[in-house]
Amino acid sequence: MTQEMPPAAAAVVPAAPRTAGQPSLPRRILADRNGLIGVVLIGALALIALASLVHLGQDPLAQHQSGQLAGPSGAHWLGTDQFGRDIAARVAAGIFASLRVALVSVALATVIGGLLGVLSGFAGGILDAVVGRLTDVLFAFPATLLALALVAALGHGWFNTAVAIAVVYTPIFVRVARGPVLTVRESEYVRAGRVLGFSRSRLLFRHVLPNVSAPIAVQVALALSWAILTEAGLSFLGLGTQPPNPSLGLMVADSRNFFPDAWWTLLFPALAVVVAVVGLNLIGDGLRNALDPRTVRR
Amino acid sequence: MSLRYLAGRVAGMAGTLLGVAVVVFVVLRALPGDTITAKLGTQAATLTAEQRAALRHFYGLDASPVTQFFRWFGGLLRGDLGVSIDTGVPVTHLIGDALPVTVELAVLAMVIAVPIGVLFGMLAASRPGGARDFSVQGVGLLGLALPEFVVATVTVAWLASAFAYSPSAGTYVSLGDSFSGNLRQMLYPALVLAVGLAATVMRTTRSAYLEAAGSDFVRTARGKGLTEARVRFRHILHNAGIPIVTMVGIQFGYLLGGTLIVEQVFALPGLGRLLLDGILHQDYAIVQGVTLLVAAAFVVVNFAVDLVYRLLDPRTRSEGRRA
Amino acid sequence: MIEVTEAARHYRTSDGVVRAVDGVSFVVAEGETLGLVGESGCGKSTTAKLLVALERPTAGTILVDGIDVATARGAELRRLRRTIQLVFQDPYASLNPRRRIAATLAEVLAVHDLARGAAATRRVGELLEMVGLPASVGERYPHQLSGGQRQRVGIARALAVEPRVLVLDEPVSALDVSVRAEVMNLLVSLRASLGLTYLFISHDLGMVRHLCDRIAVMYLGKVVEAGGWRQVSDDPLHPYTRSLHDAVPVADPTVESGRSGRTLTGEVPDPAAPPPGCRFHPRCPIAEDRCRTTEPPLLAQPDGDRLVACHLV
Amino acid sequence: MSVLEIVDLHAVVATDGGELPVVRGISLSIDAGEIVGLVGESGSGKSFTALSVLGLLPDGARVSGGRILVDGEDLLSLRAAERRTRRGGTVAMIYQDPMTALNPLMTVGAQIAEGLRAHGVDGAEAKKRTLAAIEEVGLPRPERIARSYPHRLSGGQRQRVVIASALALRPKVLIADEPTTALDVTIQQQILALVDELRVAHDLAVLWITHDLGVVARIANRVAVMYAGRIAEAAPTRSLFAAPQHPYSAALLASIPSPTDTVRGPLPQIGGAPPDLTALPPGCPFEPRCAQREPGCAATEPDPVHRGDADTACFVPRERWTTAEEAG
Repeated sequence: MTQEMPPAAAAVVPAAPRTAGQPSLPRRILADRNGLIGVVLIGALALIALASLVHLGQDPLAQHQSGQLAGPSGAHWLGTDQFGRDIAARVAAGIFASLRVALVSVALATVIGGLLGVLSGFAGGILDAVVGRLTDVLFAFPATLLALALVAALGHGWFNTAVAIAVVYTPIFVRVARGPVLTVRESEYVRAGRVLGFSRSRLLFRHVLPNVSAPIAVQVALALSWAILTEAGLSFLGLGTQPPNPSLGLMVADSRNFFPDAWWTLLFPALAVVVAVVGLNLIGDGLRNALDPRTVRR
Repeated sequence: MSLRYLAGRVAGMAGTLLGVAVVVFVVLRALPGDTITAKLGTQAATLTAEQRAALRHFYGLDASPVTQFFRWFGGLLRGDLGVSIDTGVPVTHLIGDALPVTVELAVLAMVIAVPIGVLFGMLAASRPGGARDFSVQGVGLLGLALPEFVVATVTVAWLASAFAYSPSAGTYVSLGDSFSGNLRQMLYPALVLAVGLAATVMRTTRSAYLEAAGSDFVRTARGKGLTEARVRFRHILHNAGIPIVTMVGIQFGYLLGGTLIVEQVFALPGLGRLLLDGILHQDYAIVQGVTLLVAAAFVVVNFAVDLVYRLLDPRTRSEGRRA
Repeated sequence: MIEVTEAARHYRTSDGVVRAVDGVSFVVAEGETLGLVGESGCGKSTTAKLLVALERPTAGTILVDGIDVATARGAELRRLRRTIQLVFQDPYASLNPRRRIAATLAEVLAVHDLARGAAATRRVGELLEMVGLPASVGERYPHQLSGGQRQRVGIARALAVEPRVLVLDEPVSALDVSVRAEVMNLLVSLRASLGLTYLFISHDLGMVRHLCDRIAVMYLGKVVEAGGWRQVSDDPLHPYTRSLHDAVPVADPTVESGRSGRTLTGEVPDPAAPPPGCRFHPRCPIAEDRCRTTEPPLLAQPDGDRLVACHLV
Repeated sequence: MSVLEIVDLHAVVATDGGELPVVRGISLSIDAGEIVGLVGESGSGKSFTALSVLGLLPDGARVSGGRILVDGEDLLSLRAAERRTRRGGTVAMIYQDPMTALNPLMTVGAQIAEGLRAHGVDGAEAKKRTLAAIEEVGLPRPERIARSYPHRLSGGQRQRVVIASALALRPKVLIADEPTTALDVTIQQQILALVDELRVAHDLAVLWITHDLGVVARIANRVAVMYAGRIAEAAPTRSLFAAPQHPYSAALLASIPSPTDTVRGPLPQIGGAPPDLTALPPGCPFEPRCAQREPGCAATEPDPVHRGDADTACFVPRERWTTAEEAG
């Protein structure tokens, strides 16, 4: 867990007219060097996580008496831990656990926060005032602290962790969605729609939403990376995933007593977190570049 | 900056703080196990109904939640955060001991990270897309991605093996006891915190600098024949400074609640450690107290950042339009 | 067709009450084109918004084909939408960047139950043809069109509901010089073929003179002079209209070198604190004492169909 | 004699598909005390020409050939440090949008004074000349203006400040990049009058970029009309408006409604669109849209020839033109 939280402010401008109608978004991300690297990294992690589900390698919980704290070998590619468990299998299962928490928490935050932000920005008035006050209050807690307090209140377990992270990220999505909605709401093409007698729901869903999805997409990538760091950090502190279940944060915590001699116990779980966060940030950068009018060349 | 604006902001801040108190109260009342169970452990199971009721009355747990909130909130206003059930020490005393450690850690991390971040951010932005930009950005991304617990763990292990020095052994030396002794304990954890911080500052500086560098007034400045150094510092960096200062202020606020892992790994008796102990021992007066304090500090820091922002930017200083 | 009586639109801001439009009256007959001229802050764009019910007036009445714009709701409002439409200044900003042109036009037809399916496709083709665009433009996105083409699409969209009145808010200001003529010619021919009534809003006196039957000049939320196009543009009476006439550069060096060289001093005052008396008096070259205290009414002039708000004409 | 002389200037801008020629061989000279209007539509290369003179082209764009002489000295052959001292010192520029052209965090006085100091004017002298410059552009109470931040000033006042800053060092050449486009007409009139006054007072050579032929008619002594990165026609203002020698200038002029017409017919249109700079035709770039084109026009690009008072890049002399009625 770091104090770093991606800036929630709309560093991303609402969908630029210039970019619309060009190649589809996924293709533009892949055309961006950063985006491509990010997609490859995250794709690889996702494959590893899926592989762990079907136990392609070893059982992450099985204790091999033959070798405790054994270095990487043919039998155990990434070595074994203090109980003789296969690190490769545990890292794969840890990645799965991390991604599960990240995906569920960010999905919750995006849907709830995004919806509240779009609605309050579009409707204005009392709804906007109430949502605004609520997000202000949630923003008053440093993110890490809020996640911790919520986990303390909700108890352990991956779903509770996901809920805690979702609560932290919801107000960020409210702001990320609301800002561009305010801009798009006042844009001339929405005004034109009003003059043409379009209903509010048509304006909201057909004209406003598609044009604010871009900054939300960028934020999703950044939120996922923060969620992975937070989940690992909570587990490291003993407040997330509980032993003996594999978790990247727990594995690092366990390795403390054996590092640097049994370096593999720390390196591989740490590497998995770093790769996930780098990959997601690169995807975020790629998205931003793909959506930013200023980077579109003539 | 008008008095009316200040009054409005202070009122808004008071409202936010009240909301914070409500959230803290509501969330932490849901902590598993009530105070009595926490205090008496397994003995609680042997209590009779009468004994339990008497205890509940003693701790004020039989009142309605609203009454309980106002009792608690009234205590807050008198500076009473309750008593640690575990140790019997008033929470304010515990926080009073822990707060300076965390603040020092945060300040030290800032002092290290901000100059590095700004410098490298400028370097990267001075020729966007170039090799220097690419490498600075790469290192920055790594700085963001390296989890604090990994950096902290590796640092402790490295100190132990290379210098036979264990920062987590021995007792905490405060700044008042010995300056050098204190610095020896605080420097490494601050460095660990500075890694992610410097990367954040670098990224913000880079984008703010690029944004400012593309402004029309920068072209005007060059058109006047100013030296490149003056254009960069007096015009570009000065304008980029506003978002940078804002971001640094907010990061400082985050740090107050984000030193947990480092305090834990380096065994520093700061707020994070206090909070963590509170959670592990279900000592919820401590958890409430620390959460509330950090949130309040965060709100105040944000307010200060906003004031600084208004001082830096003449456009927000006055309301009249024309000279 | 349009009847505006003492319409006002005030906004509350931190600087006080901004009187964007402050008691404006005019009438536009069916088939007629009225030009609304003025500098930024005079209230001409706010007037446009009032007419199409994007904003509601603070005071006064606005009737469009008998519909009270201030109070229109439900079916009445829908009838208003189909009677009066707006063409925006910036054709780029006024088109949804993520929709193909055909989809943008078809949506209007669907919302007003005018055509669906194959009929809509046919109608979209007709609309594009009406504004001089090939049907293939329908498959494009706004950014793939030139400025002139986009503005034609903007006009086609407004025409999709078969309105009888178009409010044209600076429709050629954002276009290149050579494209302006094309769009102006299109507006003239559409007016003739569809019998449209126009309210043409512009700061360009030359374009207003070219298109309009009558011209009204606005200053700080008020109409200061109104009359036939040749009266107002070639023989202005109000000192502000005269100053505007002198200020607008025309593409003719002979005319330009014959100018007095006298320039209007000062700037448009803050609409939150308009000057007392005649609003133009601080900049007026011929202001007298009563101009500083008494606001001149908009009075009919002896030369026929002309109104001027000045004590000194 | 000419103070500013641009000789065969070429400029390119980098794109994904290689370098795009935006200025393709421009030659132009301006005498002291003369205003030359550079007219063109968007994409014609007029702003790139202006920015080339100052050496302020945006990232990705560069001058790829030619010479820019000021008092006989080629600015393009100077080292960067020398080039800098010419900016503001001998060649100054005013910009299109006065709202963004000034640094919002510095007082107006500080922004003018730093330009003076960059050229060695220091201390009390810099202060005195700052106030004098503000006074010269007709702003009341110079001390108060000098202490103001830009956001306190109106658009017209800011443009006056930009002009004051540009002229504080008494440059010989002033490049004006559409400085009145963003202003209201009555304010535009004031700025036009001010620049004209200063031109006379300081014997300035002014290059005035605009798309507004009315502004040109009011202020310019000579006019150069740009099309697709080249000068289609350059002529004294009166001659150009009376008898344009290039079909593009003629068509542009015809498309503007006359202020004296009593019968309002359709405006003559040019039709078509400017050529794509990535795929320029081999011949005259205006040929596809030209009402006067002849068979040879599509084969080779015409070089400027002297005809009447004008230099025109057209093969077809005015006498051979078919009139608009016949063509239309």
